[in-house]
Amino acid sequence: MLTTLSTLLATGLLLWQVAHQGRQIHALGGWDPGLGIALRADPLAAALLLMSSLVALAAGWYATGYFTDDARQSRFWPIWLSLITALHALFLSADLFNLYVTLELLGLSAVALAALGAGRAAIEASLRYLTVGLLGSMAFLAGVALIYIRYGTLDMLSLSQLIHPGPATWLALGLMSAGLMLKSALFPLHFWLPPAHANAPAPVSAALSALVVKAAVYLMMRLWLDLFQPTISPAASWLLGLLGATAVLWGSWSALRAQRLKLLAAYSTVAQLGYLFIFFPLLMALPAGQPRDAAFGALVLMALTHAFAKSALFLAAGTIQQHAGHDRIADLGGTARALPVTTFTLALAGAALIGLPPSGAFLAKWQLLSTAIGLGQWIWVPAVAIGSLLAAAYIFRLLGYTFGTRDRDALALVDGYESLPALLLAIIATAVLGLGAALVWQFVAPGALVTEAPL
Amino acid sequence: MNLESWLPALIVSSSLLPGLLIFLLREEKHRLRTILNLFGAVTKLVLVGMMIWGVFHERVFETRWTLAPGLDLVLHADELSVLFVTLSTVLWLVTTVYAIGYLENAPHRSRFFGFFSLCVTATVGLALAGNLFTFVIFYEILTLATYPLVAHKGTPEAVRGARIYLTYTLAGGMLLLIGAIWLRTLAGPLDFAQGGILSDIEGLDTTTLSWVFLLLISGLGVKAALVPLHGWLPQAMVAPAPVSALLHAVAVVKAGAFGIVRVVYDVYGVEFADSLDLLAPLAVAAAITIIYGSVRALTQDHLKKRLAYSTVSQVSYIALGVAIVGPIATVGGLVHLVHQGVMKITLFFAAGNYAETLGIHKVSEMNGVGRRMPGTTLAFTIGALGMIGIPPVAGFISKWYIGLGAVEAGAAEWVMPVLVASSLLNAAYFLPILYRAWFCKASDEWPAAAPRNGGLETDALLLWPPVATAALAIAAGLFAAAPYSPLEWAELIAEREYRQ
Amino acid sequence: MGIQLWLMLDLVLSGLALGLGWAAVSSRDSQRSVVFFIAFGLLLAIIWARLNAPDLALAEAAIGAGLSGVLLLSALRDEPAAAAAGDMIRGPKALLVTLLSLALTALFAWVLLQTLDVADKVRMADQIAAQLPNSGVTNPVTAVLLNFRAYDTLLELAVLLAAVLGIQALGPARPPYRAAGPLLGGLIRWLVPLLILTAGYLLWAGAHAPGGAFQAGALLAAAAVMLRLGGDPDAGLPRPRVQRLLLVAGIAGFLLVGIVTTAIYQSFLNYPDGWSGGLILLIETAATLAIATTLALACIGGRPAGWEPAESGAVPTRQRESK
Amino acid sequence: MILTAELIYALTGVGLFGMGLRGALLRRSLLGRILAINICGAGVFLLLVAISYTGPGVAPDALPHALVLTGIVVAVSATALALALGRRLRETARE
Repeated sequence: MLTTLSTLLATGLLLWQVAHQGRQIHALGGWDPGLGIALRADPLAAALLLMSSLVALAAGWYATGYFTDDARQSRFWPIWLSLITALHALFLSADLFNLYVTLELLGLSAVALAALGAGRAAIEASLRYLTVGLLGSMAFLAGVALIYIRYGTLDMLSLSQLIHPGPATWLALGLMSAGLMLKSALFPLHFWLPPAHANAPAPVSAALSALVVKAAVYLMMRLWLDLFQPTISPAASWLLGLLGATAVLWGSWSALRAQRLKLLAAYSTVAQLGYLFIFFPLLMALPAGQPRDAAFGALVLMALTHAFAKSALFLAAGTIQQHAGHDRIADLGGTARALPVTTFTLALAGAALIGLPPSGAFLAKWQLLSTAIGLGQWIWVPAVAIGSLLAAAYIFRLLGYTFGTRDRDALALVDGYESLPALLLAIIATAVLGLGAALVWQFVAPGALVTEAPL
Repeated sequence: MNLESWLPALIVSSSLLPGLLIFLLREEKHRLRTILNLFGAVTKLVLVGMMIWGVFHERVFETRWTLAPGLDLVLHADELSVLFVTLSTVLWLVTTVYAIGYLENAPHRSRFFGFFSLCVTATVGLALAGNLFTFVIFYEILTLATYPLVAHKGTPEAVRGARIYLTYTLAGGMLLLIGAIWLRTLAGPLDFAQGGILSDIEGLDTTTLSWVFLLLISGLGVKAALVPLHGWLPQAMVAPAPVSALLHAVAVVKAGAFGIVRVVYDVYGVEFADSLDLLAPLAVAAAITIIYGSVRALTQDHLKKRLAYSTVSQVSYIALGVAIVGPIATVGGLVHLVHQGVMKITLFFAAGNYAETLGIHKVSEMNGVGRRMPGTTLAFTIGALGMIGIPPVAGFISKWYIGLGAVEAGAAEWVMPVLVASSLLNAAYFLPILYRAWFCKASDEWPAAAPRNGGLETDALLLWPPVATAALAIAAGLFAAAPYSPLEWAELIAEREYRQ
Repeated sequence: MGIQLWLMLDLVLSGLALGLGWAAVSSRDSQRSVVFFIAFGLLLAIIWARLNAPDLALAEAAIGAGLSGVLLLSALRDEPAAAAAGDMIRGPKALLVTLLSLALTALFAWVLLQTLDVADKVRMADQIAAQLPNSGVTNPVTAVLLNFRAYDTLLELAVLLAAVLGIQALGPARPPYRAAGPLLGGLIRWLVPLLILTAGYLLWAGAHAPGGAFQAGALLAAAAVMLRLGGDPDAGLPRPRVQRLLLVAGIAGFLLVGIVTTAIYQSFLNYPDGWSGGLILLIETAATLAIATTLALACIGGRPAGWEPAESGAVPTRQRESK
Repeated sequence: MILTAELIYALTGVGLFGMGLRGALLRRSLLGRILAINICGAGVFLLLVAISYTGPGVAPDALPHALVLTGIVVAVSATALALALGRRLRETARE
């Protein structure tokens, strides 16, 4: 806990520094980037760092009460901290091969944590998670190798000066993207995610869904919107957008049909990640300037809101599972009575996932639709609209069951302090990120313009 | 930091903060919850009083908070918003009193009053919304806040009704959202302005604008229960009586109607909308709804269902008044926003009293109820007569102005038959109720007046609210020409809308 | 040897690599797959040596073929016949995957041919050569691993640690092997000290010649694995408390140096002039111990006895009489 | 295009990559998949080392060597974890 808290402090400090002095670059070991490895903290990285610190803090706080015996605690914590290390290292790294190492660290830690979930289903799911992750890393590594062959450097800052269109560039981007798409569970490569996220222990599910998949999306953003952007034709990004739109529809539909709460949350992640990819063709079509900044800020806001809302949802689901002994949605009657705070958390997180005001996702979706309409890319509008309505359907279906009454007096009020972290996360997603959204834009938007420039 | 920039936000928070506090209260803290409720309602009333005075003297009240680049949350007080805010605030106070009496022994009171306050917060926010973006936000929050209220009883029927309600309103909200975003990309920030904002913008494609109009009106039409988007309203009457009262008189249905007024007058501008040939279809839709709702009401034996169909019909008077071009029809439509609210809330209070005191849910069970509950039935009678349009109750004023406006606009040949037919239908479904209540023989099975009510026909907290609103309905009719009356205020709005 | 002869050798080695790779991937019998894979690893070590990469050759032989082989073989021991039949998906899906893989391979090869023509062949070699004198070591690979890109290595140690933590969280270790007979026991008693000695040399030599922490650590781990094969359930590892310390020694060493240099020079892992060689040796020693422990524990495949006292009932009782 | 050692091994690496990819997608058993992924990785490693080769007697580019060394260690970590998971899976099946 102390570690997580101090990480948060450090991140806050970094954020403040980035906000006031712009992009920070640290050349490790004092060697020139290229020979050595550079760390880069720009607004985007700083915002995601803060996000992961906060979510990790809340989930860790929750975990202290979730794992009851010492043995499980002692297995959980070291891997947990290694996961957070990997996330932070990934967000900060500006070196392609170093990114591969962080991806592997992240993947192995995530798998090890997911396997802590009891039972055969958890092991089976994490095994699939591992093989898929490894395959993704291999594809990514092949792309990195090709980049090194072509340009002779792995440093993203100097690479941005050298990069130009060509078969090697495109194939490298394709390989890296394929690997990252696998890791970010973009439809149709999402098959591994629902079982892995649904069977892990609740704090782990929260981190996996909220943060780990975001890491891969973050790298996609770095590659497509930043490093490779000058070399890509906007048409290529349509593929990502179309896959994203399909993910929105398919994920939401599957969530609606899910019989278990955590499975619902996991399918919802597939859908929510889809929204992020719909931003890609829009951002590629926009020239640098205010509208692109606005859309980029919306993308970040969407990612942040989802991280907080989804981790809140998973933590609340964990509380429900611990009290009810199961998470079958149809048998959750009376939960609202026994666990009012947790149910309220579900509702708040749900509102953010649907994209209802005043959540951050509402503003993000507004910007998304606004950009799509402005560019005449109407195809995204029905996807977002239907996806949101489906999200409303699965969230309210869930809430409807929790409000249903079974035996009125059998269920006593049992909500305790352990439901606080989830509630706080949900409040951040719905209220703080909604009302304070302007700050996100102010902070992140100018960063969208800067392509990676050398020191 | 002065009062002008804080007052709108204060008015919104005067119900938001009590609402959030009430959520945290334990179930048995009855007194504290009541104090919070009433404190919020009275505070809001005082603040709104200040605002009325200020707006009348052309002071500008505006709270502005940037949420995203180019997207500001704007709370702005103009004459139209003041009209709606006043209606909501007054009726909230009355409904709160009524709800405290109604839910005396029911479970989940903290949850109920929490959402109740949120619901009013959303309505007031909607009334004060200074641009389409803010309007959409509060429109969605209103949907969310009312859903638990409709589902409050927790019975399968209530859950089903709430689900239907939610399906309709969320889908409508999505249409409104897309329309609003589309318009935003075409025309900029969309701050409401009297006389409309679109007519001043060059180079807008009229076909596109028509599509946007269709999206916006369909989205709003769901809440305003325009046929064929009205399906949720009769289902939603499973809600507890105070909720139905609020839903039909102030919050949801009115929010839709109010939105239509905003879009037609302050976004498109009535003349510009007319030049795009958008208003005639709206008027036709409204006319169809008026007749359809009345016809359906005729055959309902369930009292609240009959009232619900009556709402479908009556609210469309507002849309009709708005869609007829000309200041007089505008006055009729706007004033009906208030009058219908006051009258319909009376009717629902009374229906709630019958159900709560005597267990009466159906029209066929109402024989002789007037003798057992004279006060409630008197209030019900006033409301019903007002709905039919009999002077001096307020409803007459609205219909008179709409009719006059139709004549002025040269649309009399089809509007008049609609008005007449609707009034006859209103009479046909209300008068039999009144006849039963006053002139038929009473049932013997009703419980006698409980001694704890001090000899009154029912709990005082249930009796006085309908009586008060009935009195208001008469007063609004009798003193229509007095300063600060709803009619005067509607005339002020119409004058400023057509000033250009 | 002439150019032609070299080319012949290259073609033969490549052909062998492709053949062994194919055999390992597509053999129906998993036991044979594993054997092919180990052979493939050894061949790869030869290829590394051929391509002037002796550091890699050492590492591949010890880790890629050696330890991976041990892991795979013991996986086979657990479930000898599990994967024998029906392992390969057949039918239209298989055809599709095959065609797509083929297309990707062809595309990749074509792009590579295009790229090798235009690419800058020197890449980082010049910069490494220029900075090598400042790195504190003369072996360029060690310079990259422990100085220029030391941060990669730090994270890599974290990867190893995370994997072992994950393995240990899964459950207790495998039951130990039968005690070795006198012949094997004697062999092990001879080999283990030799391995330890060689590891020490590789660690020391890494600064100027092929070798370094990974190779040395892998050899130590191999020694531990042999002890375990000989029947020692703890593979010669010290007490659990010490094991824990050893596990984190590498990362701790790195971080310690990193924090100190950050405090002094405001730059993480920026070794002061003249200290580089010593510091690198310090880190490498710590890393060697950590790598050895980690790899050995990974091969044991679970929590050794005594890691979690609370669970003592569940783990097999110690069988130390074999030693 | 002249046939050089660099080219031969680079193409071999690409071939191994494709082979491993196919195997990883088609093998059903865990062991088979892990082997295939390892072959896939070996292909990339071979590619990296091949292009760093600059001829006999000339010091090669050491950076890819260091990368590959790191890669080998990462691969063995992942293999160990995967096999341990597989073992645990069979144990739970037996229980």
